[in-house]
Amino acid sequence: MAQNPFPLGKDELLKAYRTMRTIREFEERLHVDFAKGDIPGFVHLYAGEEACATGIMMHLNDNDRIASTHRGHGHCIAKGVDVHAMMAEIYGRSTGACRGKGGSMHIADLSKGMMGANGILGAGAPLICGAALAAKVRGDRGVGITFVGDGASNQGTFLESLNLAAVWNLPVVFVVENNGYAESTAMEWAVSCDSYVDRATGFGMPGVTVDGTDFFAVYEAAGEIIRRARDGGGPALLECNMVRFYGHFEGDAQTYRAKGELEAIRASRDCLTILSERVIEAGVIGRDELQAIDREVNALIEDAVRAAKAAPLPVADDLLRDVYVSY
Amino acid sequence: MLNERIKPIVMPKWGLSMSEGKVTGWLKRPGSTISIGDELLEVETDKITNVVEAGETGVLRRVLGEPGTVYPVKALIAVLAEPDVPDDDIDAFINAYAVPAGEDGDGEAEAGPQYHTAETPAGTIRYAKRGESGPTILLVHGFGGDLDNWLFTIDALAEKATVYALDLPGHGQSTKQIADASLSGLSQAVLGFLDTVGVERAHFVGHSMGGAVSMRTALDAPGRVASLSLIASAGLGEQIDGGYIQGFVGATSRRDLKPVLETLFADRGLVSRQMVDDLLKYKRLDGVDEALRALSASLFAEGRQASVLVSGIADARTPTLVVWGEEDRVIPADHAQALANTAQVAVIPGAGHMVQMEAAGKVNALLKEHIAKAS
Amino acid sequence: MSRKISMKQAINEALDLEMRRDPTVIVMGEDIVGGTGAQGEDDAWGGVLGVTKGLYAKHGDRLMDTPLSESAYIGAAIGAAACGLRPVAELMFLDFMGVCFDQIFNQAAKFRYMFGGKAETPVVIRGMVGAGFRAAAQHSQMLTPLFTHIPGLKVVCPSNAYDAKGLLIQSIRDNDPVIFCEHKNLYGLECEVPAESYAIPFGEANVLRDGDDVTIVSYGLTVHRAMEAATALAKDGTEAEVIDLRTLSPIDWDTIVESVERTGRLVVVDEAHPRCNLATDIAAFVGQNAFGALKAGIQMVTAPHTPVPFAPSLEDLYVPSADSIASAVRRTLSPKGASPRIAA
Amino acid sequence: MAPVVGIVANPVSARDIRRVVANATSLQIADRANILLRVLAALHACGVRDVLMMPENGGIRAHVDRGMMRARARGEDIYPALHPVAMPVTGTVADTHRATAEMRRAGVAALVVLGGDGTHRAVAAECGTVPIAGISTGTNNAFPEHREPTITGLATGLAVTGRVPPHIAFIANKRIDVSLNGGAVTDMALVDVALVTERYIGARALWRTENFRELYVTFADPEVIGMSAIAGLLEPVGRDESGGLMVRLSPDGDCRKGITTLNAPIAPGMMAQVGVTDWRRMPADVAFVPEVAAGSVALDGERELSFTERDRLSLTLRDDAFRTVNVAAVMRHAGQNRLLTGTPVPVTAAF
Repeated sequence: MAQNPFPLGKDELLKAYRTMRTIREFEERLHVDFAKGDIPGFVHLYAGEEACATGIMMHLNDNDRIASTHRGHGHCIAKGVDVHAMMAEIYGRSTGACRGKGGSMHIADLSKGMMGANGILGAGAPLICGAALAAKVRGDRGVGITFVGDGASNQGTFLESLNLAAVWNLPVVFVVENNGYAESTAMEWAVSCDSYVDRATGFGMPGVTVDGTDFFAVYEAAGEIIRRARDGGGPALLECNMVRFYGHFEGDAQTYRAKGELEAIRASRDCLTILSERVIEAGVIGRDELQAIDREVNALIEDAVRAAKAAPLPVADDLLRDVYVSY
Repeated sequence: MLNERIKPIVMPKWGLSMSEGKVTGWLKRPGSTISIGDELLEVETDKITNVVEAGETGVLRRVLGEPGTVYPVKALIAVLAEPDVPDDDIDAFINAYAVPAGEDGDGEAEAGPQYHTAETPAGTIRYAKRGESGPTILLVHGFGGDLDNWLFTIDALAEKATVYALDLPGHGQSTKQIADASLSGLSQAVLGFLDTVGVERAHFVGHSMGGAVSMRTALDAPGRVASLSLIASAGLGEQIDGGYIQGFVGATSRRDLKPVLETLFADRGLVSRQMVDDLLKYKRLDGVDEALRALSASLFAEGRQASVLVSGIADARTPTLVVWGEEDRVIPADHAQALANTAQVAVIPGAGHMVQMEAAGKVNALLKEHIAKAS
Repeated sequence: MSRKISMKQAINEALDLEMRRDPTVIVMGEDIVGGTGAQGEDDAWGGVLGVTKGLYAKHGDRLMDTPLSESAYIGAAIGAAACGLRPVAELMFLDFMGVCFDQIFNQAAKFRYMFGGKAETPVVIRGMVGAGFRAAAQHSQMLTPLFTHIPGLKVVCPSNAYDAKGLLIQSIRDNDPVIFCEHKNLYGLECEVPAESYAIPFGEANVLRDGDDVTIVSYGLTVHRAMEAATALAKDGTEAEVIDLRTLSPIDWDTIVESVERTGRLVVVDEAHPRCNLATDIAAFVGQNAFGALKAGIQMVTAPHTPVPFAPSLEDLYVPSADSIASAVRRTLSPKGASPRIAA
Repeated sequence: MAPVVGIVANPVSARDIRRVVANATSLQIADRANILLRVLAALHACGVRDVLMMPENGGIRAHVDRGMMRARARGEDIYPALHPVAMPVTGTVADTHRATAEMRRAGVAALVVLGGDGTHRAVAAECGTVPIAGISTGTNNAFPEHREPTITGLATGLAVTGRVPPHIAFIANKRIDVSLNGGAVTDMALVDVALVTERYIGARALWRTENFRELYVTFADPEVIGMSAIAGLLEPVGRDESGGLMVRLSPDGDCRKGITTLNAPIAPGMMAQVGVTDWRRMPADVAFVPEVAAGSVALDGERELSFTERDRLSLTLRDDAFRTVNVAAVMRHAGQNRLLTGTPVPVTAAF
């Protein structure tokens, strides 16, 4: 076996691949099952963006908190939320991560430091400032990561949070997942300053742009930013340029995209392909090893769907439960 | 010069915070002949409704206090005089009567601060001290009570004694920390308090749990206890109303607490809104819930009294008085008979567990007599 | 040891005691220290009306001035609460909640339910409410009905110093998000308050006055107006029972209904605007659950359906007065007490 | 007909990790647009009426359009017409390659480039004989000179309108060609080629020295930062000299006996101690085969290629590889010849 030239050991590389593959498989399965009408409500898929969540979350532990977006499945999986509980939640079952009361847009697992997918765009940024403040007050070296899309980065909450994090010198990383579209609206049109790094600079914190389809690019930049935040170096912004393989939500015909755009990004900017080619080419991991992971992940998702469909629905009593801790 | 044979009946002052009282009804008609201890009228304060007893003899010549009307403390509400005192003199007396100014003041001016605190080994203890002469008396309240349980007692006793009333640890405005929630622990705290205020020996008057604490002290430190007056005392039998203890500890609202407090009195109407509110205010203080739970677990677990001290006290030579309200619903009145062979026993009809409040005049007379004998 | 202090001091004392007791309690807000980063004194303001004055000297950096950025810091308080702290965030005037309402009603209020009972958000958001301060339309509102509408929020509005201290301590110890409404015109009002810590449980109304003829229910400043009205009515022989709700969510339905079942008459006084407020809420509840006990139509005394005016002559007309409450009581007592009357 | 000038403005230069690991500059898009407006005004002042521009979606064009629209609204005629090259935008370096090639084909007289070393490298790969006028908006910027962009615009305008003779206006530059497996893959660097042992491209930027093994530079300027600073601080080599310098660094990066240790500014605000085993001149047109068997090749400060033991890598320095506008010489000439006075007057008439 060739010498490993990567900044991660083989086990870690396999873990990263497994995470990315799990997200992809999870989302593609939802894409199919949603079209069949099996899934209530609406879902926003993370497929195509896996390298971002994975490259960042590889640096985090359960004491680090993340605040996610409406497109949160990938963040959940990468942060360690149980895939069975997620699938059951999306199916509205009582075995779900939120006992069927949150759904796709609100999956949370605070024990894993996952403070929730969030249906309100930009709402996670102030919350993660609070998580980071808590870590700072406790002095436990925890960091907070908030994800925001290129669209929600225009929310006042996000911009206010950049200011607050800078003023309070909080261990926060603002990750802008720039997939080019705020729902259907082009980022170029909707973002006045056109650069998230400029926004960070304007608030006196460093900003970095990386190719979000390159796991190693995300991993390395995130590692530096997170270490800096952990050490008390303060907040930073990380813009990941990435691609969305599916629509804003399932059922989106994506007529706003240029002709051939989707085919092109799927062909040339698939982060899973880029990662696997890189590690295979380096001779660190064999194609058969990746295929074995693919089969395991496939079985896992299959089992998660089967279990979710078989799981009990919440009952009438659950309607009134858990509004308050006590009332 | 006013006729000294004319005796004013004034609105009484029960406790520090009382500034006025409402005459709720007269129990004697004008013209009645009055003896000492006769119940004259009922007065309602924001804390409690109580009977005003006659401290003098005479004929009730004038009734001035209108039922339903509020009068300031020391306002003239009736006049006693012998039949031969002329009406004109009485009218002149009434016209000349003025609520003693300055003396009434704001309470503290009367006799220095009403409450004191002492830093004792058991922590901060709040206490009241009245009177300057005669024997020293210590008043020990019961479970969940405080020194204001002696509202109608302390001033009466202080006429001829130096009277201390304290808040036990966990109670009133004393420390809410109870290092040792046993009778011995409370007894140690009481002795520590006496050490701090420089009292070597006192006549112990204990109500309910305070009675058991007093007995424990008499057994452990007989030299410090000149006599025992046990009012509706714990420690004289196993029985106790567990529902009362649990209810008192558990209640967090007026609605829960009021019926519990009503079991303390023969006359449930004595439980005023203010009494309930004051107890709620006490129960809300940090540490009180833990203190009460610790005490109830140690002393009254499973609805029974853990300590019965009858044989020890019977053997001790401490002069002992036992007083009970016949209608006590918390600790049965027949416990009074446990010491019948060695102590003076008085069971007062028409009174409940808070007999020293409900029949203050009678109890005060018994206490004065007993302590005078034992001194 | 009990002594007389103002509601402002009582709030300060509650914060001080809880910060001493629990290291996870932090306090943040605009100018709650004052002068941060400026050249002059530390602790320059202690809050815009001095409520938090002196706490910085005792607790240092656990008091945090914030940028004028309500969404960010209220959100941060909520996020910190979800991560184990017990933040008390001052939202100077609760009118400013418009700026950050999403964080309160879509985030804090929903975490527990939306996450299947697996989240706790012990945050307190405290600030000034109410008119009578010549502060005009954007600094004077009684927005309590907005908060009580939202499941997941608890809403507290004390009427005196004793309640303010005990309710704020309970709010800090409570594991749900609490909106703590401080009527600015009560800040100076003094009453007996123990120096020790104590907590007043939520959902316990305080009966300030017993009466058998009519029940007056209110909260905050208008409790005092109701007491004035009750005193005036007593001279005419009408004994009003006055109930101070203390907490609006949860609300003590039992005390209200038990009282109305005894008096048969109900006047609800609310400083909020007349539509869908606490008064309509209580009237509806009593109408539904104690209709048989009512001897007359329920009367509501509220602020008018207008913004709070600036001119003192107008603002004085805005807040329900003792006279208007007494008149409402008299309406319930008149033979035509139940007759329809269209209120503005 | 007036000459046409091309512009390549990179919206994403100066966005890499060195913002975090060092305190590198981050030039805002709005400022890049302002730079461009200043350049355009200078070109217009020299008579340039049409400018071709690389399309991008980073927002520079939108800001520039807004600035030009505002000038028109005020009735000012100070900018040339700006024409975007008709091509799709990918947001990658391919855009620069394609735009440069298109503009070369369209016959632009010069290319004004806004970017760092990486942007200039991409333009140089495709510009052929079209001269480049570089403006630094990047991080390390060893290649473009630091200067007020108005002056760069003026010099370019004077040069392309023929008011300064070409032998004065333009100057030759060196580059290093990189060849993998006999030309199967080729690339180039304008300033430096760094060989590192890690094989992943990652965040691209180079700021760690521990895996740093070999350095090849076209010029060694002690006044610049970046990896090429190492060379400049060992043995300065001018831009106008033939050949460059090759430096070998110690594998451990530490300071064993017999090794020269050097403190060099390898990124903005970042000094690093490196161990140097040897260095020597790198003559033009001689292929160098590195000692490092496997790793990545960083070109002008960014990791671009990775290679393994199976790959054959060679590096060759070329003199006279492409042309740039010699701004200093043009402006000196303009001053000496009163090129910007209303009516040219004899030198002696100045007094």
